[in-house]
Amino acid sequence: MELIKNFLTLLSENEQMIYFVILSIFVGIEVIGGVPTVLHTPLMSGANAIHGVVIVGAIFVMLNTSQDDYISLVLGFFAVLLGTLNVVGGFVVTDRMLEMFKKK
Amino acid sequence: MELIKNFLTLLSENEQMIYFVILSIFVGIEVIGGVPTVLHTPLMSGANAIHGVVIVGAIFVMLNTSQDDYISLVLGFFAVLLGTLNVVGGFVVTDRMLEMFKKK
Amino acid sequence: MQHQLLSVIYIIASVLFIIGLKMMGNPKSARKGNLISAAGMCLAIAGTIFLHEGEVSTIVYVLIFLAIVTGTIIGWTTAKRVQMTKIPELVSMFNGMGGACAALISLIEFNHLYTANPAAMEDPVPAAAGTLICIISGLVIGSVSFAGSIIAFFKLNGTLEKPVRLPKYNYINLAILALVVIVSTQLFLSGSVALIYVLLALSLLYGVMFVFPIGGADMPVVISLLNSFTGVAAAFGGFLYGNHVMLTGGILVGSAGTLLTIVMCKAMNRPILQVIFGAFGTHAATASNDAKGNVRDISITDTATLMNYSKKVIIIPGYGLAVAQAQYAIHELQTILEDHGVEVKYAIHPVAGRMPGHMNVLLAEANVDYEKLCEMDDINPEFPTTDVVFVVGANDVVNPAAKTDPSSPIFGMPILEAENARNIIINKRSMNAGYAGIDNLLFYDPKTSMLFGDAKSVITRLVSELKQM
Amino acid sequence: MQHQLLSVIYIIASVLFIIGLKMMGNPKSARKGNLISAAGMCLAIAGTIFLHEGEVSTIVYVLIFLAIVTGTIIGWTTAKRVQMTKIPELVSMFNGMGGACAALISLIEFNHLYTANPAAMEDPVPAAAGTLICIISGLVIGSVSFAGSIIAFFKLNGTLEKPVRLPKYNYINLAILALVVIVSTQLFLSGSVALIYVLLALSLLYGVMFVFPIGGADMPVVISLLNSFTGVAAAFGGFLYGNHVMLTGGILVGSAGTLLTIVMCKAMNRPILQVIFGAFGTHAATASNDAKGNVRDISITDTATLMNYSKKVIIIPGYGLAVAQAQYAIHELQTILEDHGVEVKYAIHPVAGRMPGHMNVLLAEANVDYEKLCEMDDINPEFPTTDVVFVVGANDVVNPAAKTDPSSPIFGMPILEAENARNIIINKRSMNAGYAGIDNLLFYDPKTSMLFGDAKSVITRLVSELKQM
Ligand SMILES: NC(=O)c1ccc[n+]([C@@H]2O[C@H](COP(=O)([O-])OP(=O)(O)OC[C@H]3O[C@@H](n4cnc5c(N)ncnc54)[C@H](OP(=O)(O)O)[C@@H]3O)[C@@H](O)[C@H]2O)c1
Ligand SMILES: NC(=O)c1ccc[n+]([C@@H]2O[C@H](COP(=O)([O-])OP(=O)(O)OC[C@H]3O[C@@H](n4cnc5c(N)ncnc54)[C@H](OP(=O)(O)O)[C@@H]3O)[C@@H](O)[C@H]2O)c1
Repeated sequence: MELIKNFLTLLSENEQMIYFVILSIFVGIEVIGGVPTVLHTPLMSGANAIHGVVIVGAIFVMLNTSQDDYISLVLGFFAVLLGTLNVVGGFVVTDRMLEMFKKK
Repeated sequence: MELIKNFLTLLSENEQMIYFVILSIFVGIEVIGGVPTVLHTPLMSGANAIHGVVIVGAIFVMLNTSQDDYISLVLGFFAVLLGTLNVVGGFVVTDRMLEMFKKK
Repeated sequence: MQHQLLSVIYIIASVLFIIGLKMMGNPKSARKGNLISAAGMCLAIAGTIFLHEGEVSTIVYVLIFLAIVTGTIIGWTTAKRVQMTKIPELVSMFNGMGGACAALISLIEFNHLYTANPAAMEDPVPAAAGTLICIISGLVIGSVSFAGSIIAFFKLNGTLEKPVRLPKYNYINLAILALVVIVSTQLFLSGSVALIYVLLALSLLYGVMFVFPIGGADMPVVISLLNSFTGVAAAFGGFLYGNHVMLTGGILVGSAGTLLTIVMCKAMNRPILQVIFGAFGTHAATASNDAKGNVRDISITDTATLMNYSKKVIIIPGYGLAVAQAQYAIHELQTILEDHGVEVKYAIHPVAGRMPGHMNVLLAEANVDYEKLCEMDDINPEFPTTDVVFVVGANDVVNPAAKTDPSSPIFGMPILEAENARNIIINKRSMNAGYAGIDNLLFYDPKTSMLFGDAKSVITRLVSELKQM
Repeated sequence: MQHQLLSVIYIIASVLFIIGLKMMGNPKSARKGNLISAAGMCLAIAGTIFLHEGEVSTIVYVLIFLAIVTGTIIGWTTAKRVQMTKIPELVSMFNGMGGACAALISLIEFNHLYTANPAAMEDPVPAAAGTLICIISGLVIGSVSFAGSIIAFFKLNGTLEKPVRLPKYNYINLAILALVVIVSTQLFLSGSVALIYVLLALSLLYGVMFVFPIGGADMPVVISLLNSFTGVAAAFGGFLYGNHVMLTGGILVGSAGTLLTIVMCKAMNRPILQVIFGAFGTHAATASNDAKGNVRDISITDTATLMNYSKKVIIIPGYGLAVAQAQYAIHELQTILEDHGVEVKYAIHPVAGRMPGHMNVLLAEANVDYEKLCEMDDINPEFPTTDVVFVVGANDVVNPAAKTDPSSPIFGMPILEAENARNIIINKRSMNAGYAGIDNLLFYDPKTSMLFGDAKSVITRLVSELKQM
């Protein structure tokens, strides 16, 4: 009983967030509906580039790290680097792929 | 300048709400995508029933109206009545229409 | 605890709305989808009533239940009893009810706001500003939707069949709209109680004037548009109370309804702005039927003979069939022809009639076998091998100008290629034009014979002729 | 002010992501869609850097720019240089980078949390509970995605071609997963710094063990799955900072990626659980080729003659063509045949090869005219009027068992109906089975001739024979 109550409270406190998550999931699903098979690979690759948005978090971490916290700085540096790879590589390779498809 | 600033503040203060609205709009649009023409009328009618959810607001108003505020009570009564018409009539008529289509 | 539970219930109801609407877009799952949305609605309503926190006097509960019970009874019986052909009217009416509900809520809340804090209203504090915006928007949009729907109802009903157009009506409407905006702003700044009634009156007037000039035939599009208006009005109610289920429901219908309106306009090849402000909702004066060549008449007996000795007959039903209520007669015709060994099919154009799916609903009502209804793309290749095409009260959907004449207003709309059949028999009452108000060269085709008369009486007589053969 | 502007920028970026992803689902707008998403990303990154409020030392800025510049250079050149056939590897690698990024963020934030308030960690207050959950989830999912992607990379690369399976590997994996959950809970309750490294190690191990037993051919599906994992990891980052653009981006990819994985599995007629836990990623021992009838060989010269005197040749490319890198050779074959007056087309099966669209990308790389590539449904009716079907390194996609044998694992998959052609020539290196590990009765068809050998060398010799004709 107590557990259910806590759970409900958690849910209703994060109501906005829950709607946000649910709606985003629906958008994600709907947006993909009915893609032709040929586009599966570019779509996968494009989606791959989009989750590179995690780089925003990495930048944010670095901006909030103090100058003498070396470990965090080093880790953060690599996080930003890897995130950039994900983003840039992802979009460029998707573009190349789609360019091939376009060719008449 | 001041205006822009106020506007930005307004936007960022209602950030959650804005995401909610945008995502809902996308869901609404995506969900309809590619409906066959025959279903336009039932879909219109079904959507019509759904906006009857405004009845929730009418009920809410009544529940918060004090017993001696006659005007509000009367208006509220009609609001609930009309809302119910919208909801019940909408769903029932949609169901009837779709029943016709099903028939083999 | 109750409050939290209610939040969760609202979340579930919202998800049910989305899933239901999604399923309604697919013929196979449509009916289930409608029920799922309805379940969401019941959940939301029950939750709102039973999980309310705080003191509520019994009289309020009694009133609420009375309203719901009355509404359910009226709504249910009307919906169950109405003829299938009257559905657009009914949808329009129910839509108006929703709009009125939203407007009433705004009225009440305005009064609450005012009585709660009359002084603050003189200079509405920013805190109340959002509330005030929601109230005003809900009132305006709800009233427009209500008044517009009622007019649409009467137009479909036949009471207001002829579109009434004041001179320069577009400017007049624009002026009224401007007034609405001005009064709204004034109300927002002053919070005067009197003004809100002025605003209400103006909004209602605008709703009336908005729909008045539009031809009855365009009503399905208008209703779809007003439908999304009511959705937006409901969403403003949601903002007002921070109520998420009203928000999802309202916005969903608002956006889905807008898209649906556009899609409907596309299907009949008319830009939406033309429908609203537009030129040809009123049919232009009857197209001149001179000099196009000669029209050949055919008698009922000849028609019956021709059909009787055919191998394959395709029936193309249109708006006239609906007007004449000839769906049962045409089913009889089909049966008797089949008894005489003739293959009969129906060719259904997606926008035949005056609402999408009009013909399907109509013929389904008369128990025509669903398998006999062929969609345009499937049946078009069959016309060249068809002996007789029988066009009943249809006009635009078989007009070859859509393919051949780039200057025609229906140019580009896909049509049923009746002109490819060996014989074409067209039943209508006169040489008058159809919805698009344009002449139809098919009538002058050497293969075409015209069978003038009201669809129902003509078909009934055809059937009795055939019975004697 | 800066903060508000950033919120607005994030909103815009989120909308661009959605629109971009939507457009990517349509061949016509796909490329533009990708650019739109990229624009959203640039906006989000630039906003994050330039609209940050608060003191930041120069060294941090320098480090960030250094990282971005380096990453851009490496990412850009790798992506530009890579061979088209290596794309799945590359996507896998980039995906791993994203996962690693998420895991690193979690590590740093955990340290921050710990140094900020070491005492509180002993008994994490509810306020920090949410943060801790996000950190732990991000770490676990990010690491699994990273490790899994790297293994997938090596598998596609050929380094780890043979799937390595410990006995009862499914149970071992389950045990590791259980350990991950236990350690996570422990970490949540204790906040011990040592434990987080244990958790990191375990998660990496799980990622490795998860992908290891899966056959190289199933990697596209696995990558798509890991792709959505990384999306979820990014979303947890978003929760951690209450950052909406990370949330939309992450959740969008999480849900779209999951659906895409399912759709991909459907297209090749394999349930997703079978791919992950599954039986036939490893090809069953080479199918027995006894007693099925006789196989007829054909020489290169005979093949060249047959093709030269045909009116219409259809080429069915498959995985073997990709392995042999024979795309340029096949284009040459097409050109020379066309010079000799033979009509040549390619029949593309949707899941030919090892990733969706594999054949399109491959042949596009070799400059084959896009119009020559026919989709399955369009070309299937043409086989009966085709003189020679040339099957190059394809197997499952022409296996008639998919239509005739309900017990076959590929039963129900639509196939290219090569068996209807007048002559069928099949080029592969042996009688070995293809991806699904099953025998192909088409090889024993009386109309079929086998042309054994590596695709590239066989086609090259064919071309030189044809040149002399
Ligand atoms: N389906 C939709 O959603 C929708 C919505 C709005 C508009 N529209 C438009 O409506 C049109 C539909 O085409 P349609 O071919 O079905 O109809 P139509 O072009 O409007 O033609 C109907 C014809 O029926 C005849 N008619 C009327 N009453 C009759 C009666 N009692 N007995 C026999 N004939 C009668 C009329 O000619 P007489 O007067 O000479 O008898 C008229 O020419 C299209 O232009 C379409 O774009 C469709
Ligand atoms: N497209 C996708 O997204 C995807 C993803 C995962 C799995 N799959 C699956 O992959 C299969 C695709 O069918 P498919 O017909 O393209 O391929 P396949 O059934 O795997 O057959 C490929 C054939 O190519 C031959 N081959 C290999 N190397 C060769 C070389 N160097 N020269 C000539 N031949 C060579 C092999 O036979 P030898 O060894 O005798 O030469 C093999 O039988 C389907 O089962 C599909 O479900 C597809």
